[in-house]
Amino acid sequence: MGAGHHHQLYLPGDSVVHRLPPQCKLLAVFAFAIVVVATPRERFWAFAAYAVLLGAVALVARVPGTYVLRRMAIEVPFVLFAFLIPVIGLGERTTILGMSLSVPGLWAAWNILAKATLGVIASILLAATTEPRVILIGAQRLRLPALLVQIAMFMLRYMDVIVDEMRRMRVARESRGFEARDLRQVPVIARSAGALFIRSYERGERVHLAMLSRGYSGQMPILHDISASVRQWGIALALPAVALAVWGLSW
Amino acid sequence: MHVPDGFFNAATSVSAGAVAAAGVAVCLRGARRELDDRTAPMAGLVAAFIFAVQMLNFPVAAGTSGHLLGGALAAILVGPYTGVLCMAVVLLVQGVFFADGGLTALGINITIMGIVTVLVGWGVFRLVTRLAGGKVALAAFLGSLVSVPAAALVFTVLFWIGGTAPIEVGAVAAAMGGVHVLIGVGEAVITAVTVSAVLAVRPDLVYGARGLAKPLVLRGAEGTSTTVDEQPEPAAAPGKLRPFLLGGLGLALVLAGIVSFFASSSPDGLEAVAENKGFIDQASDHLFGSWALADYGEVGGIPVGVAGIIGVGAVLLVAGAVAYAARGRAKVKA
Amino acid sequence: MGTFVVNSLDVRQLAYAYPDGTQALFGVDLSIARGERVALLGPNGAGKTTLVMHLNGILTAGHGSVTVAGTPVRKDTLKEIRQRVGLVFQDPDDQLFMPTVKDDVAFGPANAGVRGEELDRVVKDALERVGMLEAADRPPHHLSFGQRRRVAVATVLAMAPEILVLDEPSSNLDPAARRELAEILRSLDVTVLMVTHDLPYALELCERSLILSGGVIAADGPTRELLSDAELLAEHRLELPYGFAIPAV
Amino acid sequence: MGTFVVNSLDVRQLAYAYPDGTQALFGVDLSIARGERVALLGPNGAGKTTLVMHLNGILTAGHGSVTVAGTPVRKDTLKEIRQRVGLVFQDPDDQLFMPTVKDDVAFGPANAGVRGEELDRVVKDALERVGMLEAADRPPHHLSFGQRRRVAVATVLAMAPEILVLDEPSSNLDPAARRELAEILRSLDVTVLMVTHDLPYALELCERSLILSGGVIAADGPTRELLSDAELLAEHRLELPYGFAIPAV
Ligand SMILES: Nc1ncnc2c1ncn2[C@@H]1O[C@H](COP(=O)(O)OP(=O)(O)OP(=O)(O)O)[C@@H](O)[C@H]1O
Ligand SMILES: Nc1ncnc2c1ncn2[C@@H]1O[C@H](COP(=O)(O)OP(=O)(O)OP(=O)(O)O)[C@@H](O)[C@H]1O
Ligand SMILES: [Mg+2]
Ligand SMILES: [Mg+2]
Repeated sequence: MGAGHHHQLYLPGDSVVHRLPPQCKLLAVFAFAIVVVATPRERFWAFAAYAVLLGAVALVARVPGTYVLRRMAIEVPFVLFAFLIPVIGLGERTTILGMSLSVPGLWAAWNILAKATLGVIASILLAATTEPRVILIGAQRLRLPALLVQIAMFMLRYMDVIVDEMRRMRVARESRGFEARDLRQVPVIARSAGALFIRSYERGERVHLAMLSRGYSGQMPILHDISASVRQWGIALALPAVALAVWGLSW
Repeated sequence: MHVPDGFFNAATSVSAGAVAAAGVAVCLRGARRELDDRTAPMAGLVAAFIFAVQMLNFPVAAGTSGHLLGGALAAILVGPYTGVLCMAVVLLVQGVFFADGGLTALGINITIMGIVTVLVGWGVFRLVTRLAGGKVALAAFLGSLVSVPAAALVFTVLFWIGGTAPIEVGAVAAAMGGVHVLIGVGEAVITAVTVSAVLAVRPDLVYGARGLAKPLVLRGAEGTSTTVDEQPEPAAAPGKLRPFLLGGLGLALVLAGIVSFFASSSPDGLEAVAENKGFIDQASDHLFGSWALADYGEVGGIPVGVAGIIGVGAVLLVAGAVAYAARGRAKVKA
Repeated sequence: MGTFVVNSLDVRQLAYAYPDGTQALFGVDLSIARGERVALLGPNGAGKTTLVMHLNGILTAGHGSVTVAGTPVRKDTLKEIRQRVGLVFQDPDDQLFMPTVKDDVAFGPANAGVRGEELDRVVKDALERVGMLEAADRPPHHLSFGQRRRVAVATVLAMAPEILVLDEPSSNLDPAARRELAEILRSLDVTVLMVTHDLPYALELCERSLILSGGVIAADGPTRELLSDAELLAEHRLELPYGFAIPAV
Repeated sequence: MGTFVVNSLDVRQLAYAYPDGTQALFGVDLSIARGERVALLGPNGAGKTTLVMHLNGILTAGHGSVTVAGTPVRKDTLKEIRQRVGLVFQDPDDQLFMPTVKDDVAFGPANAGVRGEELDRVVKDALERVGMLEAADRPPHHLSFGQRRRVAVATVLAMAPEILVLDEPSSNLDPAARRELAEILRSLDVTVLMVTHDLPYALELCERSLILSGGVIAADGPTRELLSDAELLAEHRLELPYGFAIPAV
């Protein structure tokens, strides 16, 4: 289970993009996604322009292309699905490379591929330049209900706790001569998996109580100032603004 | 099942967004009753656990993959309101941090994987616990077993109506349904095992089974013991069944309403109509035709836009009614 | 007009059972006056940690009451209570949760409204006291056990509580750190309740001791007296270590 | 034909850095003969735990080598090594993972092929030795810290290892349990390496001590001698506790 890989989501750095307050970036990414989705699928060059925009952001933030590509694996199921649509799709058909394909299906496939890919890259860039905790603080600033932010905060923490407890349990097992070689060992893993839930919970609960005993009241204290200047809003919103301009120019 | 950007047309996305927002709003209200500062971390853990569980993927025919959903588990462990919030948080985090599920498809994802699974899972769970008298593990098993194919079905119907790809609904339904019945079995086993494990050592943590604690004993200086039978804070009992059935019914109605409303916007159907009427060109030239958030020039803006607004209004009305009903109940109880 | 003295801690008939049904406390009674330093001794599983968790409302009384500086511990007073009572947990892993040591120490004061330079100063000061200033920017879970214990102490010192409750603070500390902690505790003008299995340490630091055994208070008196009563000690699985003799006054 | 004596533990030039870049060991050399009981002393953060984790291959040498009873610690020898070396972790939570105490203690011997009644006997015996038989059916994470520490010791005793490595085993134990542990260790015919901050305990149990400081061995000799050298001790943040005097032989 890759529950712990949010550590690798964030690429530490000191670029303009990294330094932008999280609420600006969040809003920018959402707005950008909406513009992309609202673009009619026939406007090929608009999609090209969006891609160039994201490329520019990645360049400024010094996020390597290989990193973005690797993380795009999340999209694979839908890419496969998109490739199937023309084959199983209905409507008028055409023949490409000897295959009979549905024309509306091809359009649909292109539509999904283009928009999903742009959306995925935008999210990847956001996560690569902003620490998860900080994103949540930004979301809190954007008035996401406090309860949701709190649950998300705990969720992130628990992902650590679960991974950490899993590691402890694995080390403990191995140091007492256990090797997960074949299926006969599944019951052992299953039994300790039951304990994992309770263990993680109880450790997390104790930590939560420790937080309460140091005055925690449901909101993380702001240790580092994250209020955004007009200039920072300007920089962040440049992305969706340019995208919007492209959208406007594209007819 | 995480829907990416561009998968559904705008009208469906916006309507589902409204349903999701209304649902989450209702649950934020309701969760205050289920959640104290002690159970907040439980909600976080359940979210993290569901996140992990959702990473187990199974290939589905047609090239997509399905995975465990976890809505029923969430509802049983932390209660249905908080359960929906957990699912919403999981989907939000997946969308924003992991690029799993499109940001503009968040509404659809929350509606299908959060609200539908929790409502169905919790509804069945409560029905079974009531009918079969306290067999929590069995109820958990059945609740999650039913919740998964139900979500798959809703997905299929929504895709048929508002999907951006013209495919045969029957085939998709069969593939999705079939695989998700299997996934449902897997999920049912995991849910039942987890719930029983928690029940065995921390019964207080299972929302769906709140209630019992032994009396305390006091020991005096000379070895005397007295038993005190007072319970400090009676833990909130699980909510009544009816609000959830009502809520489920309401949601079904709303979805059905939206669904039939936009049935005509399914590409093939509408295209036929449009061609007959010869208003495709007209529509794409029309000012609002291009204004619409629609993906489709050929769908045209006005009908979708206006329908969207009406749909959203309807959703808000129904959601408001549900919230009111739930609140009324809480008051009566208090 | 006599002065009206409020005890720092007042526990009455406290009983508690864990959710799985294990009852840990069976009616605990104790009072600690302002400024006292008291050791809480007792065998493993006696209920010491359970008792201590009630003192700032982390666990809530199943039966009986806990009063801190005149304020009863209740849902609505919790916030205030937790500002007054600083609790160092037995397991430092339960205490540390922020991404860096510095942020972790800052957490408490920041919740109390301390900001900016003042906050930096408080954090630096607390870390300096426990000798962990160099680790300020490291993640707490990458420290050695003893280092984590020190940071855990610093997180509580930074909150400047009136009442300091420590659950085996000296375990896993190296001997010099153990002495330094004693010096810190002696230098502070606060009420201290310290759980420990280290009887010489209790004698060194605390005038008075309580023995908790089987979930009730079994003895309460001057540390020196209790530690001289070999029979009493043996009854509760306590004994003076090899090579140790109670120093003459 | 002279007998060929194999040391229980041989560590040569061991260096190790954690993944985040912190180097903890800078070339450690040590040998421990069969049947010796050795104490490993040193300040917090010295690298004791890191060293100990190498002895059964939980961490693998960045540089240098570890040899256990003549077998080098390598990927392909790990299974054998772990049967020979029993490790009690500094944090009992790192050690216990099964749903009940009984299962946890049974885990090691069961992996070694012990079954049925024999297994029950081994488990019962180990739990009895640490005084935790009553808790056999409880979940380990619902025990008090000291109780967990005892169960952790039992899990290792049940495996009957040739070499016993203990990371601060006496911390959080009540005084009687601390003495009982000493008795257990003395009664076993095994090689013991024990990390501790409790110098009197080291003196009581171990003829020989090592001081690890700053990631290297700073001193190695008879415990009595090392503990008499106040200057050496002070250099490495060690000191004899209040009220303790080295007993005459
Ligand atoms: N989370 C828990 N669930 C159930 N029982 C528990 C839990 N924690 C502790 N107990 C039980 O409650 C009793 C008192 O435990 P407590 O932790 O208070 O002991 P303690 O005096 O602090 O012991 P130690 O010196 O070992 O730390 C013990 O019998 C223990 O097994
Ligand atoms: N997981 C880790 N990642 C990075 N650095 C670590 C990690 N664990 C320990 N260290 C560092 O390695 C050094 C040695 O740590 P180690 O745990 O071996 O010390 P120790 O001698 O056992 O101390 P203690 O007496 O406090 O238990 C310390 O500086 C510590 O901060
Ligand atoms: Mg304790
Ligand atoms: Mg250590």
